[in-house]
Amino acid sequence: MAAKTRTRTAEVQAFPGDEPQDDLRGYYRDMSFVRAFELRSGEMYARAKIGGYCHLNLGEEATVVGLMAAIQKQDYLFTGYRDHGYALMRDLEPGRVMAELFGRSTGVSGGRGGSMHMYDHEARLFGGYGIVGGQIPPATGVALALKMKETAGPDAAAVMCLLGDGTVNIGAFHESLNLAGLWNLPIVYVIVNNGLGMGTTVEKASAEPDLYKRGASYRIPGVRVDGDDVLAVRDAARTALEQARTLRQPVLLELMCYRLKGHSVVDPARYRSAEDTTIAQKSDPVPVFRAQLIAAGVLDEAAADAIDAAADEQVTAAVDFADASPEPHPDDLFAYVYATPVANAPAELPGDPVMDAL
Amino acid sequence: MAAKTRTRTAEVQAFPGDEPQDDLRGYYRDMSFVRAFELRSGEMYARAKIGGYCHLNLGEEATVVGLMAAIQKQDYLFTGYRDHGYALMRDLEPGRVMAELFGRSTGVSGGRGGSMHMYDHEARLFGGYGIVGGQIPPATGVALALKMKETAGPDAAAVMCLLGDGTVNIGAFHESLNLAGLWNLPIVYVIVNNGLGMGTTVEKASAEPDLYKRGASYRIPGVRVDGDDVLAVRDAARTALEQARTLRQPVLLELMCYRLKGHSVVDPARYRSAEDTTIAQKSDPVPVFRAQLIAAGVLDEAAADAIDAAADEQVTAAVDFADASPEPHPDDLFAYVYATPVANAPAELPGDPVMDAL
Amino acid sequence: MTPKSTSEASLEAAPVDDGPATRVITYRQALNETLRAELLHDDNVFLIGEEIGVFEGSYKITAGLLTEFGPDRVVDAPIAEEGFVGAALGAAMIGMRPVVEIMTINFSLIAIDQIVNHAAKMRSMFGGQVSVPMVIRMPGGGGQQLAATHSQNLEVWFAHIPGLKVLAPSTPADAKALLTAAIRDDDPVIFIENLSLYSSKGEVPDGEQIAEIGKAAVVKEGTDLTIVSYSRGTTTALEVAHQLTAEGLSIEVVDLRSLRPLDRETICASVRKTGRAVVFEDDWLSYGIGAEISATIGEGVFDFLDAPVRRVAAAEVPLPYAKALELAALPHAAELAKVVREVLNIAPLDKLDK
Amino acid sequence: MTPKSTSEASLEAAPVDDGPATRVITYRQALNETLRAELLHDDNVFLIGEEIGVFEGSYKITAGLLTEFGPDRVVDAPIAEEGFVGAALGAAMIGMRPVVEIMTINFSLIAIDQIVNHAAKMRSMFGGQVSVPMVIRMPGGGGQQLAATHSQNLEVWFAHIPGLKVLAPSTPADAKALLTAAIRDDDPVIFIENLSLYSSKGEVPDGEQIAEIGKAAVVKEGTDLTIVSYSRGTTTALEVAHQLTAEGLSIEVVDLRSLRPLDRETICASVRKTGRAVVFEDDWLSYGIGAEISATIGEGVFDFLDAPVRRVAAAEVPLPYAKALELAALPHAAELAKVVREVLNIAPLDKLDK
Ligand SMILES: Cc1ncc(C[n+]2csc(CCOP(=O)(O)OP(=O)(O)O)c2C)c(N)n1
Ligand SMILES: Cc1ncc(C[n+]2csc(CCOP(=O)(O)OP(=O)(O)O)c2C)c(N)n1
Ligand SMILES: [Mg+2]
Ligand SMILES: [Mg+2]
Repeated sequence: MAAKTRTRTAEVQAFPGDEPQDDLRGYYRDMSFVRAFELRSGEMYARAKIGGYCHLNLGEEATVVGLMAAIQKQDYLFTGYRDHGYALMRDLEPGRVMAELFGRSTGVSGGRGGSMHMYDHEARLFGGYGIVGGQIPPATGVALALKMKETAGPDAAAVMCLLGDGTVNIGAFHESLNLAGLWNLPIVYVIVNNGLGMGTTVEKASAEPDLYKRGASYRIPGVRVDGDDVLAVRDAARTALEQARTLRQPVLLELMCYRLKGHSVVDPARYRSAEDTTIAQKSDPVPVFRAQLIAAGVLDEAAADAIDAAADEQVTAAVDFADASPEPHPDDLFAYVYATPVANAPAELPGDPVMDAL
Repeated sequence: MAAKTRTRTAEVQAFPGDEPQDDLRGYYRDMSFVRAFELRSGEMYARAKIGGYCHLNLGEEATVVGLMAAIQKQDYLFTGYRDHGYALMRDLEPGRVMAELFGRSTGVSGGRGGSMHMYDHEARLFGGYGIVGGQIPPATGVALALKMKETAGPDAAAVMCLLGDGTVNIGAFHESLNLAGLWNLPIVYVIVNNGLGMGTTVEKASAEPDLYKRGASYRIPGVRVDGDDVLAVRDAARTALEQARTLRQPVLLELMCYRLKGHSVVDPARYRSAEDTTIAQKSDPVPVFRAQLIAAGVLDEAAADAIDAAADEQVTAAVDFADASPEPHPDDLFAYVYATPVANAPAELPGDPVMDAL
Repeated sequence: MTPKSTSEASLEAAPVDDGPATRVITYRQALNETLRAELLHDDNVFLIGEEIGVFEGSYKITAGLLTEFGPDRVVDAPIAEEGFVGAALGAAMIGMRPVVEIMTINFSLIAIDQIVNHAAKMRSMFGGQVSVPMVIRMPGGGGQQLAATHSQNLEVWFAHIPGLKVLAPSTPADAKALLTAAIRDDDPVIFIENLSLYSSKGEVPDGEQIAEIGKAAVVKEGTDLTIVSYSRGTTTALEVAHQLTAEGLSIEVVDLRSLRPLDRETICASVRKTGRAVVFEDDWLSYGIGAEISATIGEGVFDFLDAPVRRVAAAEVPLPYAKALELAALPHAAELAKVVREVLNIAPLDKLDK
Repeated sequence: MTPKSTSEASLEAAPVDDGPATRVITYRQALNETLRAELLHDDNVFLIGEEIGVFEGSYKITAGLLTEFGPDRVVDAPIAEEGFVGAALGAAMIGMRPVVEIMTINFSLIAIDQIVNHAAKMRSMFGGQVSVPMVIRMPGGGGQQLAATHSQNLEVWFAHIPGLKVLAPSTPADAKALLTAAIRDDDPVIFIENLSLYSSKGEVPDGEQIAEIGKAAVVKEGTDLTIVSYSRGTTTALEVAHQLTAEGLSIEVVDLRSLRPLDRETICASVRKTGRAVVFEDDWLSYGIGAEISATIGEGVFDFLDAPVRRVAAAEVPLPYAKALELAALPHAAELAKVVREVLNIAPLDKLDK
């Protein structure tokens, strides 16, 4: 993967003085928490508490926390299947997120969605989608509805739609961005560019590997930012959301980061070059940010350790909650197929006759 | 429609001295012929000799003739459903093209395709497609196969894939151009920009209405040319095909022209602005080119009239041939469903039992 | 919702009990009036599709609506089915009630990932937190010499999918009452129209009419044999049923109206009475709508069946353009009458159906 | 084609008459070896799909092939199903023989316009001038807790489409012989695999094996009742059939192998003998594969049927992630055994199927 296209910030930096230390500590607390949650998710998968596909945000913590620091309560969030961290940062209860992974009825989606399909209507986390690019048209549609229902302004709602670097080559991306550009919709498309789509590098997938440039085809401004820099991500996302809510100007934001492990928990990622793995580890945003904060005197080792320990405890509590939660009951199998009940809706179990004898 | 984005050449011009007069007369002959054929197609539709959908190249004659002057025998041509002129200019017998419109067995597609689906494998006219954008992936695939089978060079084959201005917003356009750019395929995508997709202007359909610029998302060079100028079209297409066959450099060519009549023969186009209609008529490439040739002394009125009359006779002969041709026989209904016959392939007519009694 | 304009009042004028006044209008007109009435009835309703505004619809179903309601309620979309169908879905997630027109069912293939993998799945997948009140209108059908890619009947695909509701009205009155029901329903509804029905006429009651989704209708009573059909097919079924009445046969016709949910009770009750059934469908025979109808009858009223259930469907070919081939490939009254007689073991009485 | 390498010789070593030697290998291995053999057999064959090269396939079906044949024969495509499936189609138009892998059948919806409106139509629509020798391999199936959008069985959609051939092998041997036949066939072939079959094992004959497309197989003989199934379902059908043998029941099992064309003769011949039939399928009941099988039996051998044809299929819900719900929604041996007994009017003898 072309490391050259990425600007690294591994070396310790001083922070702009105007950055409140509490915020900085808060960001580290969040990053440490996402990290702990994802590492535990991996363990729980290994212990068969979690099934199906399970994709982690490991290595993307700065991107996750920076974006969620910028998004506002009234905004709508759409993501792909790599969604645990976003669910946590949108303030969904960790226990309910873990319960979703465990497939329990207390899960955020009632245990029906699992890892790929976290959803919370109230919190405006609008899912969690598993079909690559599938979230982009509905996200664009929410922005269309917002334009129809609300007036633009500093307090107006906007949509943030996350997608991966491999997702930009699917037709839905093109069709949706054209609509957003054509109709001036309040939406920010965020490409979380972790350099890989499963085993495929950006350069092997995209004829124009500078993905932010693709906005030009729709007169949508494109911005590339270091996704390992939580403050840079936050600021870029804030500016983009601002343009969306006040000017109805869609924006394409590209965040450069790394996927620390395999595509999903079962992928050993043998295809990955040693160089790439080294860079990924070198630029791991969690230890890097921790070191930056300590060097800047915002944290000391003890305080940082305390934060990490607290994160771990929180995750343990989440696991305990999930473990103690009941599985959904088969009697509720058909509960959510339709919102409006209608005559003759099928509700047979396998082996049932198609109808009662007349 | 934004006339400003279009450079008109209505006023008479001198020609580059190196342009052989026979070629110029030949181009006029071709344009006159396509015009005559299309006008007659309209009449034949009104007389119910032609059914279904019927889309004409009226107003696009300079584009059709210029492109077909540039394409070489070894090249492959894919088009949308507005394909009559291309079939004629790829040297398919006019009688067999008209017979296809009439749905006769002597038609180029055996009467099975009709107006939208002209095909001739030998002539490498690879269709004639009715699903907007549907031709783009297969055209790209022929280019992929060419890259696998042949070496690049001045005599190598290339693919020309035509599409309309309204077609650039469909996902297949995006997915295909990315493949062509990524894999360096020998293909020229030609946007025949007649300003309208049915009743929708380019500006109402495309967030970036300068369509040739969309190549940039795939590192494919984009070129815009006056589609009413047969020589400009020919030269631009030659250069583009040259790049494709020798350098495996895909190109996106945008030709600016006008649709003289409705979307299809049954569309009165009431939605069209008077201004737009006037511009379209003022820049009608057939009379304009005729006037240019006469002014340049390449033709005189009499010679031009003779060419138009000859074109008309040819079309009459085509109609007579089509009229005299037989309809396909119902016994052949299942003839082409499969290339490799297999057991139990269905061949029942409506009302037949699903199988012979055991 | 409270009435938005005086014109709506008239829509609700006729009291339900002593049957409302009726007018004879086309299927097209019934759709157009219903869309207008629903746009007036609920501010959350909007129309979106290709060429539905300036062009007034490829088949003129939306004529006049852009002028009356403006571009925010009648949205002309670029040619991007996956994009604008998905956008309608998103709008529905926050309470809008989009009515999408896909120009023909053939083009729905480009949007089908949004319809089947998203619209149909969301409510269940997200534990019932969101509903998707959207309608997708699209005509299917052959017989217009539109050739292989523009003449399909793929309703069986949608009818197979849990989470979707699939309606296929055969009359202007049902077009009105079922479309109203579809727009008021909180789930994604696939509303199947047919090119050859748009100009057909029928009596349509004035005022608000809301059909019950999931119910078939016995549109002609009879005792000898049941013809089951839907959409355009029902008009042919009735034509044949009446033609055979003249020959002393008593044919019952069941119009499915809803393909999903499927009203198995009404179908089986009819066949239990008649003992014989023929399905008439415009789609391809193998794995078509008729397969489920035949299987349902075979399972539901096995003991009452006096003869095999037969299906009259389209020949299994990509539909050719040439008229002679198109005629040969599509099912018509003659074939239906022939099969009805075969099931009743009656020799043809006339040449009409030869 | 002339042999391309010595390794091919071994593939053709075993003479056909005195049965070739066999090995017990997995369904996955059988597919992998067959793809390798066909790449060696014909230079026009190439593989294309997402993650089939560097990643060696999402389910490792193509392991080792990129290394052996290089990037021109094993093409890793971007995530653009409509684009690369259509590109494979174009390559086939000029004589290449692409074998496409769509990672799972759920993603084929994005490419379905190219498959159904293009690959399936071209030959007929263009008057027989072009053929499309392409294979599209894709696994379907639930049971892996992949939730609603990654667990579907949509083979019935493809089985409905003229111009396509649709195969669904249930054993490693059939996987080999049918895939070879599919690649040698000059039409677009949809090759349905199943996630839960990949690691299943079976005897596979060495050497070139080419099955006949369009034929079902009686994989177990019996006299009391016929179970009709395909793909993964056949393994459950055989399991239940053997289990019931212990109870003195004689169950025949028909494995469809080809969904299109459908071998109605073999199905009906079996039911004519047994007089009873149950269809076991992994897809949703309404309008599923079983509907056509049941309708075919009802029409084909009506006079020989002693009981209604029953279908055991999946519950009609978007498949939930939670294990308990997934188990409840999918059809298993217990339900099949229960229904077989019901059709035979036998009270359950044991608790196995409760
Ligand atoms: C339409 C579709 N095609 C293929 C897949 C299989 N798939 C799942 S994730 C993935 C890679 C996506 O990569 P990227 O967009 O970079 O997201 P990341 O996994 O890196 O977060 C693929 C090919 C899918 N889920 N949907
Ligand atoms: C996928 C799809 N959507 C919609 C249509 C209906 N349709 C046919 S032609 C057309 C307009 C195309 O315009 P353009 O690409 O500019 O080509 P032109 O007709 O101007 O040559 C539309 C919307 C279709 N055939 N296919
Ligand atoms: Mg990625
Ligand atoms: Mg146009």
